Amino acid sequence: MTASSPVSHEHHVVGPKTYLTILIALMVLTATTTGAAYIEMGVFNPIVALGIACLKAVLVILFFMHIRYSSKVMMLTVGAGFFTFLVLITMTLSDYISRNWGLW
Amino acid sequence: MDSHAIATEHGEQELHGEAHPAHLRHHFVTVDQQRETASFGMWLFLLTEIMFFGGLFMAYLLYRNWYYDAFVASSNTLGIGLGTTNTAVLILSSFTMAMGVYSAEIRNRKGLLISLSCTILLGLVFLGIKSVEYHEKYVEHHIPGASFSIEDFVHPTDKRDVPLAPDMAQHAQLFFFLYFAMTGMHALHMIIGISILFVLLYQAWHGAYVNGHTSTIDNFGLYWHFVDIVWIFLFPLLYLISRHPLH
Amino acid sequence: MHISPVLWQFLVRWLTNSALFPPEASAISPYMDAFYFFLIAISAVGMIAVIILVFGFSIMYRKEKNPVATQIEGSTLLEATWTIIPLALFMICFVWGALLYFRIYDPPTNAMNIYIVGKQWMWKAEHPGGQHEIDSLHIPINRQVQLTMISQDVFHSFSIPAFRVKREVIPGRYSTVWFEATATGTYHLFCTQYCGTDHSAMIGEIVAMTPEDYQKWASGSTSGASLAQNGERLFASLGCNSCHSGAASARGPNLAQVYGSQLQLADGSTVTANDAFLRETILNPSTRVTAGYAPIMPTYQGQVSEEGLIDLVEYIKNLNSNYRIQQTLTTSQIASGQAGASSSSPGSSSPAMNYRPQQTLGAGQGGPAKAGKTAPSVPGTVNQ
Amino acid sequence: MSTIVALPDQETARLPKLSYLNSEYGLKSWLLTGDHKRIAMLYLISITFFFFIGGAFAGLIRLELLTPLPDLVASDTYNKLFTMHGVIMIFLFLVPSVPATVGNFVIPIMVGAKDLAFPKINLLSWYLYIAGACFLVFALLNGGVDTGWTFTTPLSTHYVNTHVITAAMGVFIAGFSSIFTGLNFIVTIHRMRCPGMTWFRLPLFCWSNYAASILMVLGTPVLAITLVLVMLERTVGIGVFDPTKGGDPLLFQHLFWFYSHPAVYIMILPGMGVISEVISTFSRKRVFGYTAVAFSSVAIAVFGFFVWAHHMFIMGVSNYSALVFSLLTMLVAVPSAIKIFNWAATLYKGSITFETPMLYAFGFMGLFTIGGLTGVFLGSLGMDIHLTETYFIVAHFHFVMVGGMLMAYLAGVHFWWPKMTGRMYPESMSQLSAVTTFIGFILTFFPQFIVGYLGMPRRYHAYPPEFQVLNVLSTAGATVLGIGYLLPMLYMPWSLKYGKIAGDNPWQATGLEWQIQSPPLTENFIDIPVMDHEAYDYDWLEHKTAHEVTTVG
Repeated sequence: MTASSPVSHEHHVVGPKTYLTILIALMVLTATTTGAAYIEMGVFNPIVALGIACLKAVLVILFFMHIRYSSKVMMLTVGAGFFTFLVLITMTLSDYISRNWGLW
Repeated sequence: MDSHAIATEHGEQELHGEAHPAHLRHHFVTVDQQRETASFGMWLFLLTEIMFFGGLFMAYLLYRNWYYDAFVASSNTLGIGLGTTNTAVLILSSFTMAMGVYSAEIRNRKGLLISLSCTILLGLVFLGIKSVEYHEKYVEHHIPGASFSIEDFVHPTDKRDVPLAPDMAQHAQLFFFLYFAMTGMHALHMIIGISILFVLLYQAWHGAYVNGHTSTIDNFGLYWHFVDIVWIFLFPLLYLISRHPLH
Repeated sequence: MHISPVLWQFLVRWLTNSALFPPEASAISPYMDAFYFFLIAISAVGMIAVIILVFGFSIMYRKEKNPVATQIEGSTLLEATWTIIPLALFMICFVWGALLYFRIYDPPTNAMNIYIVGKQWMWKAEHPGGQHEIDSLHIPINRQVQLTMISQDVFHSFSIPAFRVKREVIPGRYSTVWFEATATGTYHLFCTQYCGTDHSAMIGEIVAMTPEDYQKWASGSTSGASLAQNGERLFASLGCNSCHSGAASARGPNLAQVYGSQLQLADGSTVTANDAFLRETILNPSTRVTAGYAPIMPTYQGQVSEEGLIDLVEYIKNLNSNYRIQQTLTTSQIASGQAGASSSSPGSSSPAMNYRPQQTLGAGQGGPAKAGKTAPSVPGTVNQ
Repeated sequence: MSTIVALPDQETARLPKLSYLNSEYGLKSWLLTGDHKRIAMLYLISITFFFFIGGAFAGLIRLELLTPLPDLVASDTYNKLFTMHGVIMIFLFLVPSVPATVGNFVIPIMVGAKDLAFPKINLLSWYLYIAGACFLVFALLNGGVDTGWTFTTPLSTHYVNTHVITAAMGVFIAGFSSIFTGLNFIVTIHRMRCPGMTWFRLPLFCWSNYAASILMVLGTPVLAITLVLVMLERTVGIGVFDPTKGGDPLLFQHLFWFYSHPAVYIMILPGMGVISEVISTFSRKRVFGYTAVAFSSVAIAVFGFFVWAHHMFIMGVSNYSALVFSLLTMLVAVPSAIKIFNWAATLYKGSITFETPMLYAFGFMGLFTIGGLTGVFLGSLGMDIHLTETYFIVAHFHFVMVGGMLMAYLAGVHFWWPKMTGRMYPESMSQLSAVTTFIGFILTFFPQFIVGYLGMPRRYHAYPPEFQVLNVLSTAGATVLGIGYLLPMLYMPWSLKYGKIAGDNPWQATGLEWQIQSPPLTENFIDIPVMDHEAYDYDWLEHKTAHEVTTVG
């Protein structure tokens, strides 16, 4: 069966050591982002905040959700989801930004 | 309701699998195929969830840019202490959930029971803190609608707040609506998740999931982590719009 | 053969009434029709190609003729051909269409401006000269006319098929469209965006007249006070002039000649003060604060009707010196007093809440002195 | 007219002893089934029912438009008619039409699986469909809803007092039904393919349904959240779409069309899949340029997400967006052109016969070509200004949706009817209905292009008298069209009892679904088949039939 299914692969068991490191990393990042919010960085504040959020999300997806150990197809699928989300955001906002009337 | 539907779907599938000694549904060939299929389906469902929240994020980004001052002022009324605590709690619950998946895979019933209960507990703590925050908003008349009061924004008590003009202050309602919509939608997912967790706990108590067939736990884990991810984005967006410097 | 005269007349009436194209009554219509014929042409070519292929093959290779099929994998060359050729044609359509689009939607600089307010289910037209129309619009031919349009409830869409122009009329923001009529006559005006129960009754007529006739019509049907004059009174009765007095010490920025100028905003950005900006700053002052001023201006959201806003915008547009403002400062009390006196007239509760364009007894040019004596509001321009 | 129908000797022919139809009996065995074939049947019945309700509304609309005056029904009634026509036809018929019936039935068999990946979710999605339908019917019976199927704010949120919330709820729920269908298809096609069934051995029907499923899974949730916001706006007045509260009604347009434009590809793509199968089978020839057709489906799905704002050209999107979205719209037209020409080229050197599905397929090719090309009219910015919101656009999307999709759907139902029921439909009757449908359709909708360019706005209850001629033509055509649709309603049920027994492979088609008995067993295959040949390999089929080797039960 699996001969024809290019996506089949060894089922990988992630150990508590990995989980613990990720947990600590996430906690540190949370502290960082909260701290960063109090430093005045102007335009960089949201960028830093979102950057850290993305980093945390990636960690969770890769390790807690085992994408790191799954097949290409899974990675592609997850990628596709976030890509479509970005399409929605960017293409809509680009319209608002490029309005010559209205608020923007 | 959607996530509940699919999740219990897996639950029932599992029960059905229990009937088979091989936990193999008739239309699958190998256990591997069945597990991968289930997790792939779960992932696709999570993609729909991404897009579902996507609409809200879209609205949020637009109005945050239109009414930045109002959003800053409103964001500063949120208790950052509680917010950060909640983030930590949720991340911790994600960890315990992951440990649950692990113990299921190494067929450790005790570990599974413990981690599931911890996850439930942390989830409840999160919801508790959230309800405290909601209650604060209610007391401060920051619930959008008829009872909404722009007083705190026009005549802020905190010296560091810049007073807003009434029309801008009105737009704080948009922030609070989006705040309640997003965190509410997220809390709804938490509640659904916790109720499923109780089912899983009950079944695990009766010895399920530690017999090598873990896909239900795996998939629920995916769902729980996804809820965590949503919050990971909600936290900076809602709580951390240019906080006042400490001093 | 013999056709019964009745049936004959019937057919004739029908066929004469039915056309394939709407009249070409604007400067843009020939361009639109040319593009339309081009699109029809390429569609015909494509259609014929498909028909020939399908029918030709069906006849040549039907089972009787060709009992055994010859398997063919495909042909990259052929596929490339019928990818490239349609793509090329579509790109031509895109470019042509884009040019046409900007030609239609980019307004000319010196067009005469008419304001349109859409509401369920009527069109209200306001000419700068103070002519108010409902469900009809009189325009001169051979003159560029720009419409500044806004809806006071739901989405509407202002469509004149004979002019080949259409634009959505959106609540909460101005949208503009322009045209230059070339032939006199009466044309259809449709609301093409579904807007509720009487959507199909939200129609009107465009009357394109020679410039002379238009002048006659304009002088004949003016309500006496131009929009700017109405705006001036509204400006006074809302007390705008107490801050926007133009004095150096004033709490509000000087409005004289502000229209069309580049403004420095408090947040550092600069904007052009156009209609949309003026309207926005009246309704949501603190979203766009001019640099150097505190965001203390109250919002007039819900206090001024769209017509009132148009009057104010038109007034500020035409405001060249602050002399009149300082004058109206003295007369504003009278004006509001008068408005208060006339507030017994149906539908007006407080002077500020719903201001009506007032009809001055004297002809035309309003002015501070005349602004005082006001008569009851003109029916038909009532706005709810 | 010659045919390739290979029916077993009707004297000796018997329906198989055991099949999915007679494996279990009783209503319960149907309502609680996990079998994709039975669920497909449930869908078939329910969407046919709603198709005729929507059709009835269409009939009333055309009847009203027979005269320029608002004489048959009141304006409100008319608005409710076209609203419910749109909502029912789109959400209860077109979106689930081919995927949920034909697709549900054949996709698992085509990929060589015993069932869809998640049978229970499949059943759940049917129940969600029914639940959504119940909400809509409830709204209908309680006085209907008159927002237009687009639920445009602020009209839907502040200015109508009909059952918007109930209707929106119905659409919301029905949306999740299609999400779960799409999810099931994607997983099945990825994970359940039998040994040897590589991606490029899949029938093109699977490819196009796969593409459509991507759109369902990623697009529909955005509609869901948008409708939630509309409901909240209407109940508690949150102001997200309300300009007086600082909201922006155009945001609704963006979010709504982000789903509702891909939705038209959700509707048309599975139809294209049907056409690929039918054209190949009845010209006894592998589809010309299999890879191109397969990838054009995926290309349509991907580009489909980038073009939504072409519904907003006159609503004042920025010039920049207008350009970008118009350009992308032109690009998305290309894959459709590729498909059309590849189908035409498939006929070349084929051995063509003209059974009913083939006639419908020809109808599809003609009408869809017109629909697609007029789409280019509307996609080019300048022309869109004059044509949008007129009857031109009505004609355009009816050419694509009715002329395209409905033709494809009927082609598919006729094509797989022998497999679904084990019996043939009456050939001559069905050919008659195919021709009637085609003629009636042209007569109904072609005049609408002209009346559209003349400027007659859509959704008009009364219209200026000079448009009457064309409207009368259109109404006359609608009558013919109605007859064309009623005929299958009569002879299809008739054939259930009196139709000739079809045998396993009446069309001598190559898909796996034709290599098993018809109607199939509940588990489709006794043991999982092994795919040892390319798709549409007619030589393989001849060889197989010659040696009577049956790979599967």
